[in-house]
Amino acid sequence: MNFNERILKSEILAKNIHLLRIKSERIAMKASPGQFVNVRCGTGLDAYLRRPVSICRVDSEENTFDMVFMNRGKGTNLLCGLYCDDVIDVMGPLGNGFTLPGKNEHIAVVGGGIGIFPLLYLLEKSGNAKKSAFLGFRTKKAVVLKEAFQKACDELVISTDDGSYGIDGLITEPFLKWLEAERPDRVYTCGPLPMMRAVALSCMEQGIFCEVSMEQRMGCGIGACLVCACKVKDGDDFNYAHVCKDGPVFPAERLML
Amino acid sequence: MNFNERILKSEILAKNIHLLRIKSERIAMKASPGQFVNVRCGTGLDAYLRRPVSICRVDSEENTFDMVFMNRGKGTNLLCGLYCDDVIDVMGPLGNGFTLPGKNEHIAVVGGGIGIFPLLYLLEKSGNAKKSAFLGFRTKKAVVLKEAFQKACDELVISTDDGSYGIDGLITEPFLKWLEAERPDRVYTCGPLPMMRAVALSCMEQGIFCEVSMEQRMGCGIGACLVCACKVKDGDDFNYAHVCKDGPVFPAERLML
Amino acid sequence: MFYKELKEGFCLDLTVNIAGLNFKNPVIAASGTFGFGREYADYFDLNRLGGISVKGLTLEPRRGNDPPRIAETPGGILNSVGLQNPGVHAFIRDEIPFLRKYDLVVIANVAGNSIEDYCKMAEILSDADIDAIELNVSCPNVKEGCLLFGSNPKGVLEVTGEVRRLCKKPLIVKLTPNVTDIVEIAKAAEAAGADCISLINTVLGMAIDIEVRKPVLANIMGGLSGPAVKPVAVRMVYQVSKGVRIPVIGMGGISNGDDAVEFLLAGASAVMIGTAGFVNPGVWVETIDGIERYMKKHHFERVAELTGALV
Amino acid sequence: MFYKELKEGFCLDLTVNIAGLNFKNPVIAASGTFGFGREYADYFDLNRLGGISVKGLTLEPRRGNDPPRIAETPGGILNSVGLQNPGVHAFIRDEIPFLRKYDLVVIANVAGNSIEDYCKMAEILSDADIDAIELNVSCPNVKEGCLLFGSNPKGVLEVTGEVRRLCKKPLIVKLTPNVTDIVEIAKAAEAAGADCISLINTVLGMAIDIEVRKPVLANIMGGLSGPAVKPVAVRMVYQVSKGVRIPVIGMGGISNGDDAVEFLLAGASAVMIGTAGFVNPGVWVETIDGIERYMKKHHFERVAELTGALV
Ligand SMILES: Cc1cc2nc3c(=O)[nH]c(=O)nc-3n(C[C@H](O)[C@H](O)[C@H](O)COP(=O)(O)OP(=O)(O)OC[C@H]3O[C@@H](n4cnc5c(N)ncnc54)[C@H](O)[C@@H]3O)c2cc1C
Ligand SMILES: Cc1cc2nc3c(=O)[nH]c(=O)nc-3n(C[C@H](O)[C@H](O)[C@H](O)COP(=O)(O)OP(=O)(O)OC[C@H]3O[C@@H](n4cnc5c(N)ncnc54)[C@H](O)[C@@H]3O)c2cc1C
Ligand SMILES: Cc1cc2nc3c(=O)[nH]c(=O)nc-3n(C[C@H](O)[C@H](O)[C@H](O)COP(=O)(O)O)c2cc1C
Ligand SMILES: Cc1cc2nc3c(=O)[nH]c(=O)nc-3n(C[C@H](O)[C@H](O)[C@H](O)COP(=O)(O)O)c2cc1C
Ligand code: FES
Ligand code: FES
Repeated sequence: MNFNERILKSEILAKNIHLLRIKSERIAMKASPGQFVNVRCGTGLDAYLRRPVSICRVDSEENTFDMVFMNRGKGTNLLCGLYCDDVIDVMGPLGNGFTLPGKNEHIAVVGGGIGIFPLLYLLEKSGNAKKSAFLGFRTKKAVVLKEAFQKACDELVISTDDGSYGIDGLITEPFLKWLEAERPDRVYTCGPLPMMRAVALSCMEQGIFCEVSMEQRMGCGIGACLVCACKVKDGDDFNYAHVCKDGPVFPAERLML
Repeated sequence: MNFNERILKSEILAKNIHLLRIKSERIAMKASPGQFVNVRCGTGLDAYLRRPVSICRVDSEENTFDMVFMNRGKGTNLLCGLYCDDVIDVMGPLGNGFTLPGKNEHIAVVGGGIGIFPLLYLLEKSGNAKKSAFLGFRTKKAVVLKEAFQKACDELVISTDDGSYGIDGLITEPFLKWLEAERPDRVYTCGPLPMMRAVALSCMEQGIFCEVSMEQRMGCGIGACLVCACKVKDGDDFNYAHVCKDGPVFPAERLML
Repeated sequence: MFYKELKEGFCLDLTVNIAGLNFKNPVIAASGTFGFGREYADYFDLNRLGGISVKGLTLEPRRGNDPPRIAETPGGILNSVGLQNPGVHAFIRDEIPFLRKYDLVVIANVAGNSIEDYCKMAEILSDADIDAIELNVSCPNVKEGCLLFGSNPKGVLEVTGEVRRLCKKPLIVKLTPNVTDIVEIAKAAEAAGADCISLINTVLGMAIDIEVRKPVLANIMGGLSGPAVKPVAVRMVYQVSKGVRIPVIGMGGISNGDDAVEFLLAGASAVMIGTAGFVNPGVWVETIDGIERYMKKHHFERVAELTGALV
Repeated sequence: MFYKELKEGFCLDLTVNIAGLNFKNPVIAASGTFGFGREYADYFDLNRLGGISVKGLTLEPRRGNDPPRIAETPGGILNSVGLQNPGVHAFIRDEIPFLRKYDLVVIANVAGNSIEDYCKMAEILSDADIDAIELNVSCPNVKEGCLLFGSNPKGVLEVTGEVRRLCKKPLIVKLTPNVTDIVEIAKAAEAAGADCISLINTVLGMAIDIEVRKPVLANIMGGLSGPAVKPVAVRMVYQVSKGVRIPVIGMGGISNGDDAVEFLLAGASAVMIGTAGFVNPGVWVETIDGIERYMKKHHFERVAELTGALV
């Protein structure tokens, strides 16, 4: 089985944040926002398992897709050594993505850290909806893809934890105020769990459609090994769904947040 | 601890036979013929142990040494991916080498397959001895370093197992005939065990000085782990010496051949 | 020379017969790594497989352990799924019809909290359209039963014996490597009427995330599988296949045809592959092809001749 | 927050005290991988080490097993040295004077074929200039004794008890991982008077060279060590350190400071490192430095505070 594809672009967006543009008809033709690819890092035992990385955008004319990842361990570190024209082994597209908004709906995406990447793809595929984006970063130097987001939405709000850029503090603060004022049709969120929890709970309180993109350590990435468990409601009880197959995107109401 | 050195030349001598020229004052200054280096292949778990490879020649003006290896497994395969200016992790020089001949002595080296490489270095360091070399290869296409050997000795005899080049058959045949006729002062041999056995036994019968370079799977390469055992005589009994530290070169009389 | 004469019109026979079951080749998907086959069916033709051992079944549905359930370790993984499964009834209703569309041996892997559990499942599955039962007395990831039975000869003797009396299907007993004397345990299974031994299940292990100073797995410990355990698995297959007369199915870290051949030579009649499929979904098919290549190169006509064929 | 306040003039204390022995840091060279220290002395200053456990000693000299004695496996190695050593007397005569030139804890690792062997060596070594005795009841590579004692609580109780009565040095008992219940065995050692448990010795394994259809090791089976076994070792250190009150020295696959910290957090008071040194002779020193870095980052002043410090 061959999931090898060619890299067309390898770019460092910020310290430890890398973008790879990959030629892949297979993925570009079938992908939808919120889906991910499962990436082999190297070919040996050093980072044995594949790493899940979201699809950050797709160019369906060129049959390419972008993925952006943070270098934070053995596997992603190996990916940092890949350059233009190198080959990369990417399974995908995998998982269930976001529900795309209807025409002229008003949507908001709320992302933090590495959670912002699938949201760019969602905005770019959301046609003529009215789009607001709320993005939280650690610090000014970690702010990436600002222009791309700016282009892809009608309103962009950025915050940094240390106040070095945009609004000072967590992105949930400006978002929650905005949410109550604007009451959008749909909210999508991806990022740190506390952020997603705050967003999802507020949306649910206010009866606003909300989808959450979850993270979990994975084995197979396709639903066969059942390791990527995610607690979901099951009547009065709970059960485990699987992030790789049932998710990564779940309706907020399904989750135990 | 840092054994990293820079590669100055990476060359394919024949199918699956690679030469690396490595800049290393440490090794070039201290090496003597018959010694080896212990090479890290890659940096990860895929070929975890170092691989022992003989020093094939040293250029003490340039502070470089050459090693020539056959690609025949996981580790050596990783070495095949190294090019000029890459870095390689080489411990050494290790082990006990050959006893260099005295002035004007007559010596012969008998090598087969990958065993020929340390013999080139020996010839080149044997000054004004009279030097004969007997080299056995599998087939014509596997013949490497012919010119270098030609330069380094006074008489070069080559055989191939399939008769496609030089003498047809094993190199021991012409050598043993020659041995009886010429009675050299010293014989050195490295290669397949049956070849070395034949050479050593004949030399011992005829009372000719003979040194044999042994192979064994290694762990530490420096004498600490005791895995690279080699049977040696111990009175009427035997004991285990260690190829990496006591060898790889042993006097024929010490071995149980 | 141990090569046999290469015949003209030489044709490879990959079939193996184990406990009366005909496998078209000796490569089987390992339990718990392959679900009920649906997911990998998108990646290759399941008809290529010799067989499949389905996700470990329990009498009642189980939701399994808290996440994280997986940790990467050097050359392997730890898992602590904890037997999440829909229960034996849902399996029969929802999964067997799907699996039966394919030409492969279907093995039901079962785990219980008690001997009664095992017996009930054996009875139920005896009347179901499956080919064999694999008694999982070796899962390290559940609190009660299971591994307890598998850790000593008495437990294995008892549970195997009781199940044997009710079970109308060929009975495979799957052993845990977390024991002092694997042969003694395999012999107990044989004595109690097992038709076949499969091994190894995962090796109990643990990993700690030093940044947060917590075990990586929510369940603290988990089962080690993948390439790292291969030497342990080969050793146990070698020991057990010398110690019992029933056939052995070997597994643990197999990643390609060469690894599979290593297990066959060690004494296995067939192999199972799990973890390596996470990294390379082509591993099962490539392993079959790799065994074929080895047979051609070394002039074996029948894969069954490889079993225990050390020189 | 589990960080402690960073003090001014903050200074790291790497010393550990185990059974009355003062180690200047918790990194010890593992038995059998470091000879008697001479070889690695060419590569780094042995004074950096917390201690050294010397090559396993027997009463009489032993020449060890036939080669090949080593096989590479995924992420690890198998060895079957078979306790080649010059015997306890030659050790005392030839090696102790060399080792005593360095400021480190010298541990004599001993293995016997019988309880008498162990006792004799304990007596002899009690009068020698060493700091502690490590009872190797866990070597998988010799035919008699050794592993036999270590595989069941009764054996460990007996040999430890007998040795304890004669032994005037702190007594470390080194356990084999090839058992069903490691805690039960550790408890036996504790009950019999061990001052410390060290683990794990190697995991019994096997590798086959499929081209020649023979085991790679002349001895057929061997002991697995290196990164591949780390999760098994961490698990056992965790279990044992919870099960006994005496200190635990952990080992198995440690390759750097982070790995060492993993063992300390699991419950070890010190660590030993072996196999990784074959690949990187700097591993012992780098591990000490790595532990220091971790302590600085996570604001630990004393390395002893890391022991069992899971949150
Ligand atoms: C559906 C999904 C989409 C993701 N999209 C992105 C993305 O677009 N960009 C990005 O930078 N990161 C993304 N992540 C997180 C990314 O998978 C981890 O950062 C990455 O696996 C860490 O690998 P490593 O080799 O750097 O770390 P290591 O510490 O070496 O990883 C060890 C093991 O833990 C797993 N692991 C560690 N952290 C995580 C995590 N946060 N989530 C899941 N598994 C983890 C690894 O996959 C590996 O199996 C996504 C995760 C999921 C589940
Ligand atoms: C002192 C000495 C000098 C050598 N000099 C040379 C040389 O100049 N050129 C050359 O091509 N080869 C030389 N060899 C042989 C070389 O070490 C092996 O071919 C090489 O280790 C094989 O590694 P691999 O990764 O290709 O094979 P793998 O099969 O992946 O190796 C697996 C393990 O077995 C060991 N191993 C396999 N074959 C041998 C062998 N024949 N000898 C020792 N260990 C082995 C490897 O080192 C490794 O630990 C020498 C060996 C020794 C002992
Ligand atoms: C995620 C996962 C789940 C598993 N679940 C089961 C199971 O339900 N029943 C069982 O008998 N073995 C189970 N196993 C063990 C495997 O079937 C197999 O014995 C083990 O993983 C060794 O083979 P491998 O290295 O090829 O994976 C599981 C293994 C993994 C990795
Ligand atoms: C080549 C070799 C020889 C060994 N010899 C001994 C020994 O003589 N006595 C002993 O107690 N352990 C011996 N061991 C086991 C180690 O001390 C250690 O317990 C084991 O290798 C795990 O640690 P590691 O993974 O860091 O090597 C030996 C290990 C190796 C690899
Ligand atoms: S990763 Fe295997 S089921 Fe999700
Ligand atoms: S390889 Fe360690 S002693 Fe020779």
